[in-house]
Amino acid sequence: MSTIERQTPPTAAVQTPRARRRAAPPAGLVVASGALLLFATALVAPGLLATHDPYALNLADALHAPSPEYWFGTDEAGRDLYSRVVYGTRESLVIGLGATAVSLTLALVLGALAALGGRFVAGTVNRVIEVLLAFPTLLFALLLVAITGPSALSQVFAVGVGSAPGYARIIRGQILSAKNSGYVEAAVALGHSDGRILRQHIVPNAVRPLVAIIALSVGQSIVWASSLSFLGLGVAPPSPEWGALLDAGRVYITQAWWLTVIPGLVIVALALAATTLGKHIQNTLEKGEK
Amino acid sequence: MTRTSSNSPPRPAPGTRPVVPTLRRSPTLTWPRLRRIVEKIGGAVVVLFGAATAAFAAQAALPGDRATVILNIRAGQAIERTPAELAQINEQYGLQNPLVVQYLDYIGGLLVGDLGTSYQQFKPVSEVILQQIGPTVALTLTAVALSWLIMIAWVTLTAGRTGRLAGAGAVVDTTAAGLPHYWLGIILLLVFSLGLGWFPVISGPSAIGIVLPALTLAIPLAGFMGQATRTEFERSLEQPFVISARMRGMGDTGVRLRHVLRHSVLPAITLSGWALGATISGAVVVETVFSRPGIGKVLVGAVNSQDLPVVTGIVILIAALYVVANLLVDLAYTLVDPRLKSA
Amino acid sequence: APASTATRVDGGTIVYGHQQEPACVFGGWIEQAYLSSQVLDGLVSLDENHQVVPWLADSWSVSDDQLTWTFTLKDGVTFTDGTPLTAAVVAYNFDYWLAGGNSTASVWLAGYYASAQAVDDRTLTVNLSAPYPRLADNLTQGYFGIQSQQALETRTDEENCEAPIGSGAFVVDHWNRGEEIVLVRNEDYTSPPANAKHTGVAYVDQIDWKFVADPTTRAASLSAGETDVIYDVPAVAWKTLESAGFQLEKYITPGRPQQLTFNTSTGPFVDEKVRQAFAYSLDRKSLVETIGQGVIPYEGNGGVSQATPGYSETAADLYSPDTDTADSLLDAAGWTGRDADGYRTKGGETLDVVLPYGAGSIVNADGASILQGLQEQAKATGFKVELIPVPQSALFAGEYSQPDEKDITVGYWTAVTSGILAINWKQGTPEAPNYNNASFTNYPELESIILEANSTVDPDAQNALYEKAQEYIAEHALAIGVYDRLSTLAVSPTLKDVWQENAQGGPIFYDAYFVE
Amino acid sequence: MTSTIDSVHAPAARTPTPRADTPAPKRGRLSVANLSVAFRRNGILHQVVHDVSFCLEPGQCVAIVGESGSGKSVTARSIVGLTGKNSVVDAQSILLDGDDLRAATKRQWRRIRGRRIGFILQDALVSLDPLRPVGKEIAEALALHHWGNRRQRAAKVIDLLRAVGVPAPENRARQRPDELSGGLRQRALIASALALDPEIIIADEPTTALDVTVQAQVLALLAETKERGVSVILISHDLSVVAHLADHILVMKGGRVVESGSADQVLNDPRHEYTRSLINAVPSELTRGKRLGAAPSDTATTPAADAVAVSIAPRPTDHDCSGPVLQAVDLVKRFTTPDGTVTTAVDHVSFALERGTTLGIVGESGSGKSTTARLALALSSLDSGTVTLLGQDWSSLSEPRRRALRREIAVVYQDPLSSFDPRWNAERILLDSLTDAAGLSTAAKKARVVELARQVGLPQEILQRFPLNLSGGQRQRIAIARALAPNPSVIVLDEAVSALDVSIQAQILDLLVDLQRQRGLSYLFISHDLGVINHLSDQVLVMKDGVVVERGTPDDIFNRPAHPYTRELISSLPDHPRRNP
Ligand SMILES: Nc1ncnc2c1ncn2[C@@H]1O[C@H](COP(=O)(O)OP(=O)(O)OP(=O)(O)O)[C@@H](O)[C@H]1O
Ligand SMILES: Nc1ncnc2c1ncn2[C@@H]1O[C@H](COP(=O)(O)OP(=O)(O)OP(=O)(O)O)[C@@H](O)[C@H]1O
Ligand SMILES: [Mg+2]
Ligand SMILES: [Mg+2]
Repeated sequence: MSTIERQTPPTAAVQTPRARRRAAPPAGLVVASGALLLFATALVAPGLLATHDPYALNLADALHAPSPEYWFGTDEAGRDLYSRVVYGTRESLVIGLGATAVSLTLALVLGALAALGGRFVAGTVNRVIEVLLAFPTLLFALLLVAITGPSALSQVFAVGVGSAPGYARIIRGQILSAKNSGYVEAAVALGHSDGRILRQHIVPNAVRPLVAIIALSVGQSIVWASSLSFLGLGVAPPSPEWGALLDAGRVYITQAWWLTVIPGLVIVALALAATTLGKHIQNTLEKGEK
Repeated sequence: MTRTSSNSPPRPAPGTRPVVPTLRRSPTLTWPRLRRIVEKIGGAVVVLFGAATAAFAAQAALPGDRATVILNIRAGQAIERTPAELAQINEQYGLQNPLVVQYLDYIGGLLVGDLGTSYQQFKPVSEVILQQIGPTVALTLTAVALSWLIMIAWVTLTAGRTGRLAGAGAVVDTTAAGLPHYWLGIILLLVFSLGLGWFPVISGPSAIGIVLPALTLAIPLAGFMGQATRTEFERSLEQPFVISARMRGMGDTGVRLRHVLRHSVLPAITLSGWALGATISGAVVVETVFSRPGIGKVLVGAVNSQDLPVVTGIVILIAALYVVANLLVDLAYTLVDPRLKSA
Repeated sequence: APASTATRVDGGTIVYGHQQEPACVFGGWIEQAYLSSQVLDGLVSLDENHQVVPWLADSWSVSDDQLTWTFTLKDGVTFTDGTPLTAAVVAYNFDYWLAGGNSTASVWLAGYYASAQAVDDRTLTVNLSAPYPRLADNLTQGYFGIQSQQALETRTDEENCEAPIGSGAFVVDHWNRGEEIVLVRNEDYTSPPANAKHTGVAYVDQIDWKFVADPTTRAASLSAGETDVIYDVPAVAWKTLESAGFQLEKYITPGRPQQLTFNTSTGPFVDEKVRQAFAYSLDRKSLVETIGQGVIPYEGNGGVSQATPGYSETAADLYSPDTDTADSLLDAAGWTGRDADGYRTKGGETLDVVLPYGAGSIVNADGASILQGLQEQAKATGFKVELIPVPQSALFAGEYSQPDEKDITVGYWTAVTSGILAINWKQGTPEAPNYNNASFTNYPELESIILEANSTVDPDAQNALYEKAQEYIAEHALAIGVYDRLSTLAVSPTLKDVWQENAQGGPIFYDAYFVE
Repeated sequence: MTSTIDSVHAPAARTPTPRADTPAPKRGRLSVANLSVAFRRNGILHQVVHDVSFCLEPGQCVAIVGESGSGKSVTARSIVGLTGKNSVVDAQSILLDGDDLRAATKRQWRRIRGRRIGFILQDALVSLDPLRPVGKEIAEALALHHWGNRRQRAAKVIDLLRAVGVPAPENRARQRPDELSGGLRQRALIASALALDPEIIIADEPTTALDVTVQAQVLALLAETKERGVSVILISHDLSVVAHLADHILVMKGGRVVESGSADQVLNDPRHEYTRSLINAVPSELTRGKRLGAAPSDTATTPAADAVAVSIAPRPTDHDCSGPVLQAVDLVKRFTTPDGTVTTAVDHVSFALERGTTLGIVGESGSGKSTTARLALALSSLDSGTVTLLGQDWSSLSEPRRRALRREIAVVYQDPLSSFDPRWNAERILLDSLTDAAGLSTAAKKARVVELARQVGLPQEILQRFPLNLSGGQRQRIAIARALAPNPSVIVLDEAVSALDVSIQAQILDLLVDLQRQRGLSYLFISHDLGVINHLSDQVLVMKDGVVVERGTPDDIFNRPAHPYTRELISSLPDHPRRNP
């Protein structure tokens, strides 16, 4: 467990990387990886996992509780919830990954300018980041959806842009700390050019913690996007995007709990799996291993 | 084994600044301090102004004709309007003017403290906001306070333990952080209001009614803060000064509460500041689920009805909250870590 | 339970859970009409049998040329600001509505209304420019509540928005925005409508008109005893509440039902066969009944709802599900190809149908589910229906209001009479465009039937003409119905005599009282 | 517990008023028999302390010396039961005045810690809570054992601080550790350990990282404590520190006691070879020009001189040979703190470094040594003055124009870890530093890297490791190899050996001397350790508050110090144990 690892001075004399590799990975990681594998399958080939047509109406079996036939139950029009969740994976993950990509790209540009730009540029960009932080994300989403109409794309941008300024700050901090680090000074002392130092040291070291952030952000983005669905800013029906499923099931919560509870658990499971993996990656990187 | 960090001299605890062992205290120079205050205020003004401008610009980009929206909302119909109908509205709100003029008018009004008049409620925006801000601020503050209680209790109980408890600690943090607000809200409502009858279903602005809405916001926030705090907490638990407290005969709970906790809350303070500022997004969901009055619902309503003065007014308010939250964070920082005062 | 077994207690506060919070108490939106009718009295009211009965007007008559209406007002009515109700005040209200004071009221009167004059304090004449036999019926709607002239003239817009001054059974005490409007009893009330169950002041002291947007919360609040009445009972909660002893009221709104109007000016639905094929490809009835849990009534008629006088069964029953007919109609219309996904094609073009809808505003959650069901059913015959949820701001800003933006328009329009057909199907001209005609096409034949009906004084003859108009709409598949808009109430067993007014289904609390 | 102890440390409930400090009766006998400690990692037990036994008589001092990682701290901490989780402690007996501590419950432990055994942790500078005033920390020790009331505790804190020699204790008590100098912090820590007048004080490396002057004060303080009858366990890797105080010395290596005896015997007549090498490894004036380390037969650590000679010939002297390689004239550097205070960190400093020689800079912490180094390296801008490198103007150039000359001057820092990109393994770090090898093929470059590693005494396998997985000595060698890679004329070494323990420090110093001899390198060598400076330097600068207060040969400086500050420095040097030939 982590506590034991932390107590151990990370020196070669005590623990060789090889020894660590041989040690069994923590159970949490195994479960998380398994879950992510399932999600990946649903993303690439939902047909493999689904048991029904996710769109087919079956009015006779409306609001059927979970059963061997319908694993997650059915919705008000008799559609199989399990198959809908499986088919909804793609859109949900695309939103999660897309929003992450948007926010990190934006954050990288802003963060780099704020950390590396000249006095004026850095000052201006810092102010822009401040303003973006102060501007309510929800309002941005509302306005964006009002302009472009509800769609996966507008969710991607709403969530992506909304979370960008926070990440931009993190990245700015990372770049600054890399810029002021001993190894950059050592590189300057060796006479390396600015471009080379930027390429070889600052960028990779500033980007490194992002690997973990990406994993965390994917889960958070999906949660966020599903909140937009709740506010009616979600993707167009009859898409089984998870947030849309949750929102649609909400009306039936007292009679058909599964319509709300199961998609909610799926979202939480994904967020948990992604975070677990992200943390593991972060820990691994922190230990200086490849 | 060779010496690693154990005795490289001025290597302070993580997150602290290098130690400069001079005894010279900085004299209280008024000018730099004054300059810092001026800079802070200037920064706040820029943020408010930027947010107002961004809100104005974004709404100017909204599709459709604002006069049509105003009329359609008043009638509950979505149809085209005749020029005569539109002219009257345009005249009334100055919507026929070029955007630049409208913008300058707006900013001019702001400078004298006039946020404009709501298109739909016919009353000054400042009044619209003042009426709704109370419950929202109460909700947020309660939520932040609750999240601290939950987080501190949980982290102190589980961080740095071995075995099951340690694993459960982190998993619960992560799960809590990943809970969507509306989902959590509905579940809480069903279980505690409807099922157990402990809390009212319609929360309203009452004191007892604030519990579930605040919990809905607090649990994910506690999860987030817990994640950040736990890392620091476990790091601090290993710090020499903690061991030195144990050497003095301090028990485990004492060590955790008196020494370690204080060292691990800085990231959580940052998150709380962010949470105070970013209230609205969570609040609107919670306000809807629990039928509470509040600024979030007003914002959504105003955006839907393109009630531009209200939207912009709320944005300025939120930006102001954000600025205040940041000041509070700065203050809390120096309270928790007095070393930051001179920075 | 019969009132005799329970004792009435005087006073008390009714906590009412409503769904949506309007910006003002008085206005042109149905949410406002519901509120207005607590605070403002109308000239006339509608009883259970759809008969117009006296309210502020004791009696009325129409001139033989149908162009002059004379109303005699009740004596001794005063507004809550102390000013008396006079014919001049009522005349002022008419002009106020048309001058922008109430856009919906003005839509109902525009084209017919010429002027209103006070003959004496109690006698009002309304002059029309064209015969309008259903004028009195229309005046029963909440949009036509009479306000104090002094209040309208001397108070600010804000005050009149938040607490209009009428002569109604209740007075707006205060409005906690985002939460509730508190209405208190008008202690001097003398003017209940003729269809009320008692006279004098209201039984209860106060109404807390709360806004509880979430349907689940609303239903839960009633079960938990936090509210005494709720509006818009979710279909799924219907049975549960009923078996728990709550009294459920269902009012099918007359007027236009929730229907689909085809854009016949451009796109695939220019061809009547394609429209009919679409209608045949759907099993609207089972869909509505399943998703509506047997609570939401199916409506086949695309013109008016089953609660509207002059409703045509024939029009409603015209298209029963028949995929074979749908297929052959499409084949005949030239949509013979199929693309990879099974959608019909013609000349390489997919049979693509754009269906935008006002999500959360015009179409609620149940409605959205039903539309998704329709989409899936139409897919079987090869229609590719693109559902586009339009956010409220975009919708009201006029997005998807143009003919080239959509193929189907969804929507309802509450009305007292089949006269709504005129609003929806009147011809548009360049000078006077009719943006309410969602087919974007003029049907002169249809219009003439409707206009004739509008001006026919004899109710039976009038209804026959309205039915003919609906049949025209159905035969040519200009619009098809889906379900009827409902106004529902669930009432606590301790509260008696809450009823729904008959013009628009709003709750009436004047007669309501608590029992022990 | 014995009655004697009870009478001294009566529970607060009975005697709430603390007693005045009177010399305590003899107490504090500790005997440890066959102590073994293991840590559990990934389910496997790693034994780090093997069968350690010793006996501490009341009022005596037992010293434990040994190289880093030899188990000194673990031994000490097992006496107070704080080896941490995952540890397995096994002992025949650990007796404190007759009570076996192995059986102590949590509650009993809390009563023992702080009250009967005071512990001064190894990481002295970070062993006080940085967020709280030191007075509170000391008072906490009192409060935990229910000593007196708040007011009495406050007074006692002042007394304690005064007793350990803190000037103006009323003010100091209100300051946080970061507002105090290292020496004051160390004293405050000692005060908190002494607060309850414990029978035994365990001081784990109490002087590491302290300036010589401060070190002397702290040792004096411990000696005085011992005088008062308190038993002391003193832990150090530095025999000269121990020599001062110890009655009995244990020498540990690899978790075992390799030698144990009276201080006299161990210092003057060491039996074990390891003890001898420890004593020899301490650099001083006596060692100048001599090897500190073991015989050169130890090929793994010290490169064979001939191999080096073959691989890289001494640099051809392509630059003007006559002048100094690095010259600084009137360097001034000022810093403005955020609150507006201006510090002159370097104040008109001048020096000249001659080819093939070492210029030592010595001075207390904050005297401007590192800043001077950074100015010499042109890593920091000058406020005035000039730096000349190989006769060429250096400080006034723009950075791009400086780059060509950069490979002539290299740097080695105290903390190599932070100067390595954590993503790179040793090989990559060294490859990156071959700035003069642009034309070479990758294979040739790799061969040179292997060669460099060999020169600094590192086996090839090490090159694949990441900095975090290297030991401190190995890291410092990589840092030196990196400095050597571009074949520079000058190397600036800023506290390059201060973080290493004596035996490793000795290896590195030997290496530096070898390299200088072979390649004609010039060193600008910065240290606060007078012994190291004396051992290595040809010329010495003494700095204080940014000013050079004295300069000269080591002989002049150490034997005939002119400036009072230098004199103070020299006099605080601990007695050096006799060197064994
Ligand atoms: N908590 C722990 N868990 C695992 N191993 C530990 C722990 N503490 C110490 N060790 C190991 O025990 C050995 C002895 O450590 P110890 O701290 O006693 O050395 P030391 O002699 O005090 O060295 P130094 O001079 O560096 O302080 C080392 O190999 C160290 O890695
Ligand atoms: N970047 C900086 N900003 C402000 N002050 C600085 C900076 N760098 C150094 N100083 C100040 O300059 C003075 C000299 O610092 P320097 O690091 O050169 O001392 P030093 O002799 O190397 O000390 P040590 O032995 O602790 O390393 C100190 O008072 C320090 O606080
Ligand atoms: Mg140690
Ligand atoms: Mg230094």
